[in-house]
Amino acid sequence: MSYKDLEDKIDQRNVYLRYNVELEGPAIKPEEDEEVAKILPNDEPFRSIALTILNENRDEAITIVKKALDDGISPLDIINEGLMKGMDAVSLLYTKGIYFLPDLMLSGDAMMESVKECEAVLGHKSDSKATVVSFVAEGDPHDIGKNLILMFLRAGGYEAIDMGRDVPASDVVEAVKKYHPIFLTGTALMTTTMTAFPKVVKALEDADLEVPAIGCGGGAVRKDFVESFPMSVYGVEAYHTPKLADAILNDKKDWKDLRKEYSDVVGGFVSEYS
Amino acid sequence: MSYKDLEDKIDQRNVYLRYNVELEGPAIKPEEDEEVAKILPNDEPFRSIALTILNENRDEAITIVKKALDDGISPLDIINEGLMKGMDAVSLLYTKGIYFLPDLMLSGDAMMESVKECEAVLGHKSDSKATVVSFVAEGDPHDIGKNLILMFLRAGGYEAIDMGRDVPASDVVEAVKKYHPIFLTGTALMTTTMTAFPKVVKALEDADLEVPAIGCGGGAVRKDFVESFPMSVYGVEAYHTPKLADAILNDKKDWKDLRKEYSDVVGGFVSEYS
Amino acid sequence: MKRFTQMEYKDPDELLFGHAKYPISIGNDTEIGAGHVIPEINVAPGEGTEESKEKMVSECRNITRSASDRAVNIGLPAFILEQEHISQQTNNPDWTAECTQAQVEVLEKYHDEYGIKTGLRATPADIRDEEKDSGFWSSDLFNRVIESIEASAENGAAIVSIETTGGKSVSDYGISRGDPKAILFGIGVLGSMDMEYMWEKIVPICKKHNTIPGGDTDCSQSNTAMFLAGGLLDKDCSHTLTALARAMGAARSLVAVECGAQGPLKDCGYENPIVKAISGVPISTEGKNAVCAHSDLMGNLMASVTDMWSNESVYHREEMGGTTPEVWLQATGYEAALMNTAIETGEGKTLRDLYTLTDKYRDPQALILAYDNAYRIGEAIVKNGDDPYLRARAAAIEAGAIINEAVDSKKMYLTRFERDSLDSALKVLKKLPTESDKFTKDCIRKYSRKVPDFDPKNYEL
Amino acid sequence: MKRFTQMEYKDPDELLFGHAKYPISIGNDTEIGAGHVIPEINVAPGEGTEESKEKMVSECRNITRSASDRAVNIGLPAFILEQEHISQQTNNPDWTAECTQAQVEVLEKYHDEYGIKTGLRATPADIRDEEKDSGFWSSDLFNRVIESIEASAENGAAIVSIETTGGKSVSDYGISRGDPKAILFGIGVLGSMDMEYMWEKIVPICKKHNTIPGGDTDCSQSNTAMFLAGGLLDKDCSHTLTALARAMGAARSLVAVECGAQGPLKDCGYENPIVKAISGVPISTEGKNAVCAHSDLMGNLMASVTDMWSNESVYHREEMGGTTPEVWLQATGYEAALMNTAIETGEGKTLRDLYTLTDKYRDPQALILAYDNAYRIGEAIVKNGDDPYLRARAAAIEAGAIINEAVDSKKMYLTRFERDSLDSALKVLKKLPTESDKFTKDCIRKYSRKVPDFDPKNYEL
Ligand code: B12
Ligand code: B12
Repeated sequence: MSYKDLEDKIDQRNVYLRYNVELEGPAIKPEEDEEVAKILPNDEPFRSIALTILNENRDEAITIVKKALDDGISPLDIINEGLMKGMDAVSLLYTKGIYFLPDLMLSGDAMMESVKECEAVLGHKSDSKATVVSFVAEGDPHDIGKNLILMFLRAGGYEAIDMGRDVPASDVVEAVKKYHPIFLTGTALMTTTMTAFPKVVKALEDADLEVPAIGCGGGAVRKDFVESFPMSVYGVEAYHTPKLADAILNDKKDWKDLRKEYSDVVGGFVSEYS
Repeated sequence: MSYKDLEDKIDQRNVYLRYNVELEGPAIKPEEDEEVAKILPNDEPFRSIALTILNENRDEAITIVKKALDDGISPLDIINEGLMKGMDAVSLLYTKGIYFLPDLMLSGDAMMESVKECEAVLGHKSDSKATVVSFVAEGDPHDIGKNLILMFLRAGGYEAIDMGRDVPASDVVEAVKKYHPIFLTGTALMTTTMTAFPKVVKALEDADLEVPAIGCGGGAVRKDFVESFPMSVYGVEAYHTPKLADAILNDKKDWKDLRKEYSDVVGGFVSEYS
Repeated sequence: MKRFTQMEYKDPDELLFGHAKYPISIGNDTEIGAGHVIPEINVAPGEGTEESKEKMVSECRNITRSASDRAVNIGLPAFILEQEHISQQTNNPDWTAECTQAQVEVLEKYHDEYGIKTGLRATPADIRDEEKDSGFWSSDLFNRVIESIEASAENGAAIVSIETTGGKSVSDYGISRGDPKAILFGIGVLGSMDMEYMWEKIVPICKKHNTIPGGDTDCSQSNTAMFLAGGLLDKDCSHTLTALARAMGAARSLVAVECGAQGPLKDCGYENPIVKAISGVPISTEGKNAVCAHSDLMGNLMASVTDMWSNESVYHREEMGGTTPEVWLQATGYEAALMNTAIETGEGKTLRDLYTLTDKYRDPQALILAYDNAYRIGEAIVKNGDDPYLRARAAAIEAGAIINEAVDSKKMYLTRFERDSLDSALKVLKKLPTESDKFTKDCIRKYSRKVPDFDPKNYEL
Repeated sequence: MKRFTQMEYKDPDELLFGHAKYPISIGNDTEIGAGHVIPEINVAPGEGTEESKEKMVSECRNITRSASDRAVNIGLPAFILEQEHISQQTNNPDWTAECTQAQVEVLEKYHDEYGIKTGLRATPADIRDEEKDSGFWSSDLFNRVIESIEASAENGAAIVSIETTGGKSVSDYGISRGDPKAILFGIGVLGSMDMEYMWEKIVPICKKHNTIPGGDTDCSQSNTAMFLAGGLLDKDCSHTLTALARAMGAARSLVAVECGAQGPLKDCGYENPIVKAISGVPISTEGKNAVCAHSDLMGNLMASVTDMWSNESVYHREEMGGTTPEVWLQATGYEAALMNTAIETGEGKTLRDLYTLTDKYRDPQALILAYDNAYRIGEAIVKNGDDPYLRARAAAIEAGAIINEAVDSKKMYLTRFERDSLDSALKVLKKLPTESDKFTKDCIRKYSRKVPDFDPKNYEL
């Protein structure tokens, strides 16, 4: 029988389902989501500013922020009451599966550039929650995971230091000395580069340094491997990073806690094995 | 098209080959194999005795052995110059892929029963090379691997103690105390029973006991797991067991050596990973 | 108990994957053998999880969640999770209860949330021991097995199976010595008796809890032979003798169905195509997507007439592509999808034939399971349907004839070892008595002596 | 260099697994694309083996021995071993030389002993780094890559491949932001330029050593999109945009062939069906037997027109069924056996269609790679064959049209996110300039600023 004839005979639903299509709820405007509504500020200009972030509109964001600054609104208030609230809403929608990565990236770009405008007026960098250092393991060129992590961290209010890819353990040690991060993230996509993680731990120990946790993740990295050395926690999804950092910052969790409480901390399903 | 029509169209060799058939050499009588010829004794009655073993002929073996004993031939000579030579030849043919397991089992049965006849005259058990203790891990009912091991050990001239299946670590310790084996073999077929091996090691250590090596093998057992605790060596094929025991007995190898030299010791291909 | 004395299928060509004469329905909108093939995933609990009930429950839950998550992420319409219990679970029926509950809960959640069709097959371990426990049919261990079966059924398992081990000590002896008589006694007589004893107990329990009695497998016997037979260059067991053992295994596994098991028969029963041809119950099989668990020489052929497609078992750990419940469900799920496409397009029989012909002559073991030959063996069985011994013997003799015909027509090639062991086995089998009692008595005498673990009292003999 | 401006295949229906218009012969009696499908096995070296040359050589040898041993034990007539080199191997061309030698030696031994057809594909790593090494096209790292390619060819690799990374920084930016223009610039312009530069160097080296220049893949770009796209419930990258990126990837991977690469193209190039339709070279693909490495939504479809069937990659360790080189070669080998049976019986096209239809509408990414649609995208490419930019753009637009038609005919269903991102991408793509220079200048301006790693000088722009 011809290809076309065969094709016409199939009831697709007996072979596969597109659960993403099946489950889609009705379209709503992002700002109409109940939880988002709770996050968004009600007062102007903060509400408008937050909405430009929510709408991923970089140019508009900069324009409104500049105007607000001209109007004498406090740059710190613009950041905290406007821009960050918008970003919080974006993160929430991502977690709920309504927004997607590009939304996050574009909102993040809009936010970061708007923050820069505020900082110009402020005369110095605005406060971040804390500092996190991110690197890709020595010998490894795969860096997209790490780049996502940087974005999620920044969107989450952290100062995220990008050490790039193929980073020697000694450079990581230097960065820890310099930035005193509350969290380190390492990404390795290969069996033969994930071995850099225990080397980093060793180098930190040798230098008498400690961080609350090193999140180790990436393509070929396995949980059993990561848990075979100390100071580390296995990282699954890039968007988990700010949640892990929050747990360290707010709840004083360390790597031992995070290993045990990972799925609670990130608040989602994580495939587990022992 | 119908099944039969389809079938007739296939050139099998484009789909699969039967390398076992492809590679088969011409049929020869076992005793004509060059290497076997070197092993077999030339003098009677030893040659006839060895041949009955080689021919897996239990009844005939017992008859000839009895007759030789009646004729006043030394029972030890019958064992060492006749029966064991036959068995050596059988093992050789197995290793070369000419004999198969049932040959080995039947020759082994013939040999063991003939040995018993000799021992009856001798008035005590004949000397074995040394003692090996074999067990199946606690909680595990799979015992065929262990049974093969017993047979290979006995065919190889060892006293093999069969502890059966589902054996608690404490019983293994008692057996070590009692028999002073040069080698222990443990078999586990399940992920959740191979954990008995490190427990046995721990129990031995606690009792201040040591064996040169514990061969740990069986279906679900992995080399990486076995090498995660001391005293152990990963066992691959049952017929490797007497070769490992030989290496311990003759070359004073211990578990550390055996791990490194496994494939040399057993003299065959062993799939390796690190 | 009604023995099968005729074939439920009237023509081998009616056999097709996804279609069973007597399909079953297991709730959650899920039917098996009703027109589509369903993937089955089975993951062995990781080392150390046997240490406590809590660990085991959590392990079972995690396996279920991972599998379910991947299933919806790749769009599978249906899947079955099998959990093969380890001895600790069966030894402690409360473990069975809680593990089953945890797994069923997760599956229901996914069913509710996504509409995915799913269900649990629980397989308690046969922890009875011929060596240790003189009461093979009534003893503490026996009771534990029965309680665990009840705990599985009671706590929501959709299907309950078990791999009974009756006759194993004798068949083990026979397999390792190439002794066809011992194999026949172990499988055809002792195995069948034990299966009957067990399934007469299991079926009512399942019925009581509205659970499907799934059926058994000759794993403990024919699979032992298959594993010893190994690959082409292995030298432990002749592949022809193994084929005969497999044929006998069909006569044995049929007993569970005769006692009321409804299928899907256990995945590891490579004899299932024969049992399906006879009885019409749905079956699960495994082959090329069970390479994680073992190597066989009929990886495609085993899909030809199956209703569920399984990975047999895999370590619970992480692959680059995800954890093993995810990865291996995807493997079996994608193969099932291919079969379902073939069914949908009306090309099911073509694909069935391709699966079959890929392996049919690869090895004698494959040959006798090709659906036409499986059917022939089925016929030999039902012709002697009333007598478990005679039908197992007939199955083996028919399998031998099938191999010989293929050799004569130059489609099958044998090594000398395979040739010789087939000839001598057929000679032995053909000479055996035609009365079951006589055979049994003879074997009791012979094997009580030769096989230390074998105690006729265990079988009330 | 001759650009493809017409299709080598005249009708999509001519496309079939195991058959390439221009088959190749690699020695050891082995031909690829000459009427049968050959399994390909690829195993990643274990952790720690990167520590010394000795360890790596031994690791490579062990992988080869295990695979070869299983191949003969299950009766495979042929297989290809691929070794993807890690950075240490390419950084030290003497490692490449010795590893290659060790692997070739084992393969030859098995060929001699058993007659099995076999050969090695060596894939040195593209260790050039846009960020670190300003000389992307001439520098120490660049030289090391070229030396390693020569070392592979010189030491007996039958096939040499590489996964070039040109344009990656810009396409990464585009993929994570849903920016179709950046993706097109990264893949269609920069990627194509880099591939041309590299393959103009690689092909003569291979010729010199009588090695087959195997070809490249758009792994660094379209596969990144595919991995971010993930499963149905993932939320990182739109599956429609990913489909467009894949179509562009075909225009890019074609460049290696235009420079003289003869195939089999690299397994991870999911765009290969398109490249085969255009150029007639044999291809390797991966899908349902690469679940060990990653999850895709087209696991069967990818087999439809392939010439080698790969597992992509797996950890080197032990399964219950053996070590991973054994287990996964068996998996790909058994699937290849099914395809070869279909070919032998004249049912190749039926199986091809079943493979295709199993996944065709499962996801937009699958849809555009179904062989009929792949062919259409091929036509869009050759119509603009002379201009790498325009042809990549045309490929994407055609892919979009294919998706829209399927949606219109109610065979393909999209989520809102997929729908919106497709609409907006097509709008952007259609509006782009029709002159390559203009587009390039515009992009250089825009992305030099936005993408820190991107330096036009790397491409002599
Ligand atoms: C795209 C890709 C490439 C691109 C990289 C492009 C880039 N910009 O990074 C290119 C072409 C360069 C490439 C090259 C190679 N690659 Co590559 N590549 C891939 C591929 C297909 C996708 C990787 C990817 O981008 N994924 C998406 C990102 C987002 O995922 P991710 O980084 O893992 O991050 C996610 C999580 O892990 C997590 N995460 C990561 N880190 C952390 C940390 C924390 C704290 C947390 C919470 C989370 C977290 O967050 C992300 C999800 O949200 C993978 C396949 C795979 N299965 O991963 C192979 C893969 C990584 N590559 C592989 C190989 C072998 C290579 C090569 C060596 C091949 C060769 N010989 O040419 C070369 C490397 C050469 C060299 N220089 O050494 C193998 C590695 C095998 C192994 N076990 O070692 C893989 C696994 C493919 C395979 N299965 O064979 N590759
Ligand atoms: C036959 C079989 C059974 C039979 C056992 C019969 C018997 N007499 O032993 C029966 C039916 C009883 C059985 C039961 C079960 N089984 Co079972 N069984 C198998 C099977 C199919 C074959 C085992 C076998 O006999 N192989 C042949 C022998 C010779 O191999 P071997 O023992 O491994 O020995 C070889 C080597 O390992 C080596 N060797 C072994 N030890 C040593 C030591 C040294 C020093 C050396 C050098 C070599 C060496 O020598 C031999 C080769 O020459 C395996 C599959 C498999 N892949 O192994 C599953 C398998 C072992 N069973 C399994 C399971 C789950 C079970 C059950 C729990 C299932 C259930 N729920 O009912 C029950 C156990 C119930 C209980 N009481 O706990 C799983 C284990 C999974 C896991 N990772 O934990 C397996 C792996 C199947 C699978 N893939 O799912 N099983």
